[in-house]
Amino acid sequence: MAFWLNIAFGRRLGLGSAYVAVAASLMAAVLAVLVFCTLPPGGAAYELVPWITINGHPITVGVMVDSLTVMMLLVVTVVGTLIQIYSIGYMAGDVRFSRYFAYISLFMASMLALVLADNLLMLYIFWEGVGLCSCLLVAFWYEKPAAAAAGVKAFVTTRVGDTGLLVGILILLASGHSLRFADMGGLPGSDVLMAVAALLIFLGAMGKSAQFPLHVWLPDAMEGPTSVSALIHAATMVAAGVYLVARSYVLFTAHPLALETVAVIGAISAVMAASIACTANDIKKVLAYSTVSQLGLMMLALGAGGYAAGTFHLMTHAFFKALLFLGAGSVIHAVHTQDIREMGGLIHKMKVTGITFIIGALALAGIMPFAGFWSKDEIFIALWQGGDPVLFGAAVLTSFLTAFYMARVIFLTFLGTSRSKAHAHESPSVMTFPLVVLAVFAAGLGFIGSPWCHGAFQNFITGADEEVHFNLGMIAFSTALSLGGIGLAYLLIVKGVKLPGSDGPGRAWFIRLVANKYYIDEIYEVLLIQPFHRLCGALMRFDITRVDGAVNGVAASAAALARFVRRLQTGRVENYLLMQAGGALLLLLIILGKLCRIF
Amino acid sequence: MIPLAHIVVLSAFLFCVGIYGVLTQRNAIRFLISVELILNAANINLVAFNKYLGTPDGLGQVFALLIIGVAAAASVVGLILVIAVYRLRKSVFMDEFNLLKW
Amino acid sequence: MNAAVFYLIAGLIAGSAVLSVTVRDIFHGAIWLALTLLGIAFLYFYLDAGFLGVIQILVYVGGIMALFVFAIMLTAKIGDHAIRQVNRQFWPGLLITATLLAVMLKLVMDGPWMRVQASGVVTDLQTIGRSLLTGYLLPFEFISLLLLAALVGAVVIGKVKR
Amino acid sequence: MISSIQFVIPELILTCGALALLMGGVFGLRRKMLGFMALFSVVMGFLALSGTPGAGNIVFSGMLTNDIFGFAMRAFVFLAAGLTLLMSMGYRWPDEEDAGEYYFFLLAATISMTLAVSAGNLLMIYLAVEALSIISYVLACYFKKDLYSTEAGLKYFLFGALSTGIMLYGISLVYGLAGTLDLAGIGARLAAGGIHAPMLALAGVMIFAGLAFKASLVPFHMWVADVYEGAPWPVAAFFSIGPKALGFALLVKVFLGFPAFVTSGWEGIAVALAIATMTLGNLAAFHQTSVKRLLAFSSVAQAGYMLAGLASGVPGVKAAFFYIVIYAFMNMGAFACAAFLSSERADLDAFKGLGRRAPAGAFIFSVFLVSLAGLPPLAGFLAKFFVILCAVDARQYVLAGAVVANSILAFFYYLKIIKAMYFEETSSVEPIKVPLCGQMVLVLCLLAVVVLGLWPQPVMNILAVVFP
Amino acid sequence: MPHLLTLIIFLPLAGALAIAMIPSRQVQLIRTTALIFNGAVLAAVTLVAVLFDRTGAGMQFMESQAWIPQVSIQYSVGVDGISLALVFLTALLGFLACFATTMITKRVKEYFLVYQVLMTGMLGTFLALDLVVFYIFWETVLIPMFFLIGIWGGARREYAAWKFFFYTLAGSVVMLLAIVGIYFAVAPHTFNMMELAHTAPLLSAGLQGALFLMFFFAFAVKIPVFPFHTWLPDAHVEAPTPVSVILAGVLLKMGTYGLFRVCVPFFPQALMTFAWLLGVLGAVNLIYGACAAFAQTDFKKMIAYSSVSHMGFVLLGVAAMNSAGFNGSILEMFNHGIITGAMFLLVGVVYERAHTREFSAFGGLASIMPRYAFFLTFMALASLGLPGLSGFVGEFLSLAGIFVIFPKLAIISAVGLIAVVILFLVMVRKVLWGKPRERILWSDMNAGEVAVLIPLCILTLVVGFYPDSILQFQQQAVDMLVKAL
Repeated sequence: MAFWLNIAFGRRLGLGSAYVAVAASLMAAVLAVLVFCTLPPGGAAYELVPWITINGHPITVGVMVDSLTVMMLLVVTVVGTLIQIYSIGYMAGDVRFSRYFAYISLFMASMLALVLADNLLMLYIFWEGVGLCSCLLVAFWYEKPAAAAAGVKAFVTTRVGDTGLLVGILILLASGHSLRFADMGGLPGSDVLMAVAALLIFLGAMGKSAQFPLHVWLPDAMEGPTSVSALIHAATMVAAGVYLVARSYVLFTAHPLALETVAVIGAISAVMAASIACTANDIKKVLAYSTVSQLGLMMLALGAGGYAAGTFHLMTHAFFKALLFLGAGSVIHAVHTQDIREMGGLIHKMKVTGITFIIGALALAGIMPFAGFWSKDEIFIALWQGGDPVLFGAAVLTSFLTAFYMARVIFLTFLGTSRSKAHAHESPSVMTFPLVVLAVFAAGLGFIGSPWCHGAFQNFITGADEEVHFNLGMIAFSTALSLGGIGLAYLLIVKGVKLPGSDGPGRAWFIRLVANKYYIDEIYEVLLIQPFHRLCGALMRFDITRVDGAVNGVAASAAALARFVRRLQTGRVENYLLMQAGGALLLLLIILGKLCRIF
Repeated sequence: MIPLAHIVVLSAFLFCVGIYGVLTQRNAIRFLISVELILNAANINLVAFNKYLGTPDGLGQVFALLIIGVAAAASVVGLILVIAVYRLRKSVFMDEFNLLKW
Repeated sequence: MNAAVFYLIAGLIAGSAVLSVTVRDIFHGAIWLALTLLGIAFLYFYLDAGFLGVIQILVYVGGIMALFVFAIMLTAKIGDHAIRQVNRQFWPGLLITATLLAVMLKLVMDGPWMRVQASGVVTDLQTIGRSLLTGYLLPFEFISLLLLAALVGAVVIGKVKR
Repeated sequence: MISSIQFVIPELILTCGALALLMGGVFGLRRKMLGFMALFSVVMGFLALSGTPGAGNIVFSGMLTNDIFGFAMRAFVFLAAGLTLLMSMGYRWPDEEDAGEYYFFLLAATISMTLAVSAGNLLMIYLAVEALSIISYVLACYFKKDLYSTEAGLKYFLFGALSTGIMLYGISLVYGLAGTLDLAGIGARLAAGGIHAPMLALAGVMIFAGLAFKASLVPFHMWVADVYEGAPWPVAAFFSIGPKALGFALLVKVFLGFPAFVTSGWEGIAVALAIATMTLGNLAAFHQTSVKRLLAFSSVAQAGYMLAGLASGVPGVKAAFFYIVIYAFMNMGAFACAAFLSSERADLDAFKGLGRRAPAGAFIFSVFLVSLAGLPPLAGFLAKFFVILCAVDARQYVLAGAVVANSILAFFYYLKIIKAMYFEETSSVEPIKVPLCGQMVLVLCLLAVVVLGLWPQPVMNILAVVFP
Repeated sequence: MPHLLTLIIFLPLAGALAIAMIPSRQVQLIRTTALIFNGAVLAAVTLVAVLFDRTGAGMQFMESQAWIPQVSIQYSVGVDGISLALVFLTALLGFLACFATTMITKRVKEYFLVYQVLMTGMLGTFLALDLVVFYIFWETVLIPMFFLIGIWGGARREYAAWKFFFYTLAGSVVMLLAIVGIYFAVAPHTFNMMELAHTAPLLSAGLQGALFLMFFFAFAVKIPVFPFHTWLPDAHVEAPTPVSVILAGVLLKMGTYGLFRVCVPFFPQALMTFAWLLGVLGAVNLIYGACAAFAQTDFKKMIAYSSVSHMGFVLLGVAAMNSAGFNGSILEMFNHGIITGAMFLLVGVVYERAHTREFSAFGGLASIMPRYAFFLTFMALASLGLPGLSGFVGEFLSLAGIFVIFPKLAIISAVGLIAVVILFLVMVRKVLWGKPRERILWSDMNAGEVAVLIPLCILTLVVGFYPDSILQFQQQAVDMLVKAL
């Protein structure tokens, strides 16, 4: 099948130069579109090569294509291609320009393979592959200690989640089940073990999708080039977690507990990250927390049963968040700072960037008719139908906060007066072109899921054939919500209105808590990292003093004994004679004793 | 006649006196004296057994005779060794010869 | 009567033997040893081993004792009473000896030899002579080699090159 | 009578050789010439040995026994004597003094040993052992103006005189118990039963003490290091293989030849002594810096392994003698290497950098040491392996464990020498030359150690005949 | 080729003889000779692999010759799927390490002499089919290694050499006892491994247990298994680079190979009894090794401890007692040989330039040594078990195997794997990332150094992507082992 060509292209040609990489991913995109056009109803699966046999279970390298796959393929290839184009400008002049594209190509290849994999093990393999690329790209400017540390943190933290995924796979394997997604429907539903497996798989997804409490790596990962953040940490890789849950959805739906966990974790992440985003001053950090929050929203949707809503939001989010990141990158490129307090009024200097960024922000905030609106609307509906008021409330709160912080960013960055000393200028067209394209998608993509298109997306993704109707109440409600958030931001930022009681001591601690990201990093530092360091140090000392000490002790005691025995040889012959006579006598006594049955 | 055992008791006593001398005396010549006692104790045994057991070919006495010869040879070599050491160190006390040790 | 003679001889042997290893003066010790050896010669006579008794007197009392006296003369200052004769392991040595003696006496008294009485066989000189040249020819010959070796050894060690 | 004379033709040849050497010494022949004479008579004696009448005859009224064991052991004694002579000829003696007497003593000692191993009578055993001892005292004292050598001679004498005295007393008791000293007669008497067992045990222990002294078993080993260290290298080498093998041969002859001797009360004694011997020997060698002393204690430890074989039943005897044969080659080789590459009483420092100064010599020395330690594929490994095999077969697991544990200990000090030779450097780089006779003995031993390690069949076949 | 295996075993020895003939001044000739002989070995092993019948479970290329018939010792060699991979590994690493021997400048002749003897010992160990012969080759390795560490090693070389020697010797003498024990335990008495595989499992459980533990101790020291591992850091650190490669790459495998050749087929019952012990020790090894490695400040010591960690997987695989576990275990042996061998080569590369191995001396090497950075990162990723590289396959199979039997252990190990990940990433960060220190003017890897690493990288990739390339050789043998259980 032609998809493997994608991988082959990505890997092989990546090392050359950016153009090769772009060409390869463009080709992949074209192929993806082709696939989309030729997709047989219900999807297709192709088993290619036997890989290994585990206790009699053959694992094959295979490809599985269905609507979900195709959607991801399109997202990955299109966004990937655009971002690579953008990168040509963004990374220009970097000493490791070509290596950057090599990594990116490797990432693209892994990501595509991940999406195409037909079983969990294959998925896991490329899952780690994208993790690696993420790590390498985050630490791309490894001279910066922060970047290096962030790279390690990104890999290790996701690896914690991956361990869960690995164990989940092991459970499935050990209980004799197939790892193929296609066969997952036939798993016994009531089995507790399967619920555990599902939860563990979700743990993997949590790591990759930066869900609470494994979200800590994502904000740090902003140390990487912004284009990387856009591609990996906004559009594609972080969505892989959502994809994984969606992919093995049958496993979750069989177990309410698993599904609820997904929803709850999603809700916590969504609200928490959104609140942090409101206080962050680094433009990329804001976007990063926003990503966490939006991913939480997707998880929430999936957990509440909104399969189509979740995946829809995944797709729209990929476009508008990539747009936002690229826009932010463009801004950073221009003003050489990431602190939104040092920006302002940039829309005058950077028209294209500004407008596209605002489009993206509106999409994210969920303003009609931009893409985000439609997908978020779907989520609201799904949650409403799910019937859990707490979860719905969480989504609402998230949505409100989203609108607030996006508005805050825009007000501070693009509107108002310039606070930056740097001479800002518009980015080259190689960077603005992708922005425009993405803005088009961000603006228009929502329609495929809207009632105007008769819910084309939903039907495509679920394979069902249902008409989607306007839910006017919900539209009004969510629009009001978003506008409320924007309004609040306007009041607070532009007008400088102080919230009543915001100075009070009761609120201060709350704001401090939020501003410090709920101290989660610090808690990890105290609870995990320091104990680990201490444990390692202790083990090393234990190794030297006890384990090795025991060994050397044996040797030393043998040596001491030998020293003693050597001293027996006094050199005085009368001692020898005494030994001899005494020894003989002893021998005699022993023998006589034995004869007389004394011993 | 007295029982054989009484003669063996005598020889055993002599043997032990010899051992005592070997173990407790410093003087190398006294050591030689003690060894002579041990050899003579064995000889007494041999002669007595010969007499009491009545070996027709006189083994005990023949052996004793040979031992007297051997004892002479051993004494000669022993004494000459004592003298050789004495020549170098002007001492005949065994506990002073401990160049070779450990 | 016979028994009394034996105990007399035995007392002589035992007493002088003890003295030979205990007296302070090594020279006196040698004298006591000579007396012991003489007593043993008497014992041989008592045990109908006259030839052996004669040889004992000739070789030991005459030969070996002379050697001892020479050696003592060569090495020790006579009458040097100040020098300690007993080494530092006197007590352990005595203990071992005493234990050994006790064990041996017990074994001998318990053993088969309490009841054995002298046989009528008398080993006369002819028997010894015949044995030495027939059955015990090889030892008899071999001892000459031994003596030669000892002699050569004594010469080798003893001779001092001017 | 004729057959008796025929039987001792090898010894007679040696006697003639010994006397000729004495004469040669008197007439001032060079040491080298005398060495060839001695070697010649040993070779002739060895050849004559093959012409001695077949097993079975009564020899010298039972003073000697003409059996296959005795025959094999005599051959072994000749071999040991030959190797010692070769080594002596290669050795750098300080002067020409007493050369004739030296070789005379070696041949006389050889005669004593051959008679001892074929003796059929305790009387003969005693005489032979005593003769060997007296000769050994003189040999140890060979450097008569040397403080160490004379001390060694005297110590050897003091220790040996007591040992043989005790043994003699034991023999006299055996005479009293059995009425005869003929080994076969004693055997018959023992088999008939009725012998007072405690008294027999007393006699047994006393005889054992005398033989164990020769075989240098704990606690009768104390003399070994001091005597070896004081004695000249070739003499020490001779002591370490000849008298030791003799001690074992006689132990087998007296104690294992007549199982009644050791039926009651002796269980476990040999095992305990074997363990004690190897352990104490190895521990004492552990910190040695004097190479000769180190090798001396090593030879004590090796005696422990041999005794371990003897303590492991009938197949173990075969293993023990296989060990003894291999040991003769490797120990002789080790002593010879040390002798040629260093000086009397050299310590480890003298071996530093020998890997440079005498590459071949150092390599061969290492081979011997490694073989002594028991590393495959050298003969020393097979020897130890067979001993362990027999020990396990005899269900002496503790013994087998002790053997392997000790081989670890032993590696330490053997490797110490190798380390000194290869790891450490010295300022001196002048090469060390080994004389031709020395090279011969080294190559002979090396070949034996390597070839027998890979192809032990010759020795095993002989042993299969000796111990059917 | 009737005597192909014998040829393989003794070819290095012939090389040693040839080298012995060359005067010690002709360093280049000596080097070339050694290389030629090791290359010939590699070629011969490759030939064996090509001719190897992958569908056969039993021994192939067998040669048998009575050696000491009195105790039924045979010179018997053969190769099956389990040993083939290791023999190939030995030949490959032997050749590459020989090629990489450029830093040895003193006593070159002696170096290659003992090196060749070492090769014979290692190859013989993997090919021997008679326990005594196995033991002989096993022990043959000791002395050359002692020399290699003790003469050409680092600052504490003597201590390390002693420790290595005595520790492993202690293990192997216990094995000797066990060998003798098993000889007498089975009827008919035999040392032949093929026969023992049939007769030894019939022994009583107690006897099996005792012999199993004795063998296991011997192998545990060599592997090394906690708490018998402390010789390893010292030996690895002090040894010169090519020797470290051999030590980590091949010598440790002798222990694990022993488990497969002896413990598993001979004592199935005991294995069942003690599988938990193996599993627990494996997990302990894994985590303990990683943690101890993490705390090291010495680059080489860290790699050494990480070997301990990796060996944990091998143990886990054995403890699994199923096809996945065994396959994973054997594959992990092979992979570890390749990866850690490469790691030690890489440590050697910087050590030659920096003359120190302290992490504090490095940093930012990625900027000045890009090629080095590539290889180090690549191998670090392989070490930490990145899927797609060979390390992962072995680890995953081991875990999959052990999960069936001891799920808790598998989970603990999987979690412990995080420590391994941290370990290697932090290593990469310390060495490669960050700002380069001043005054560092080290040249990047030269062509020779790259040439050594490239085959290892290729193997890592190939096995990672297509594990069957190795697995197909061992599958039949493993199936037979599992069936016998």
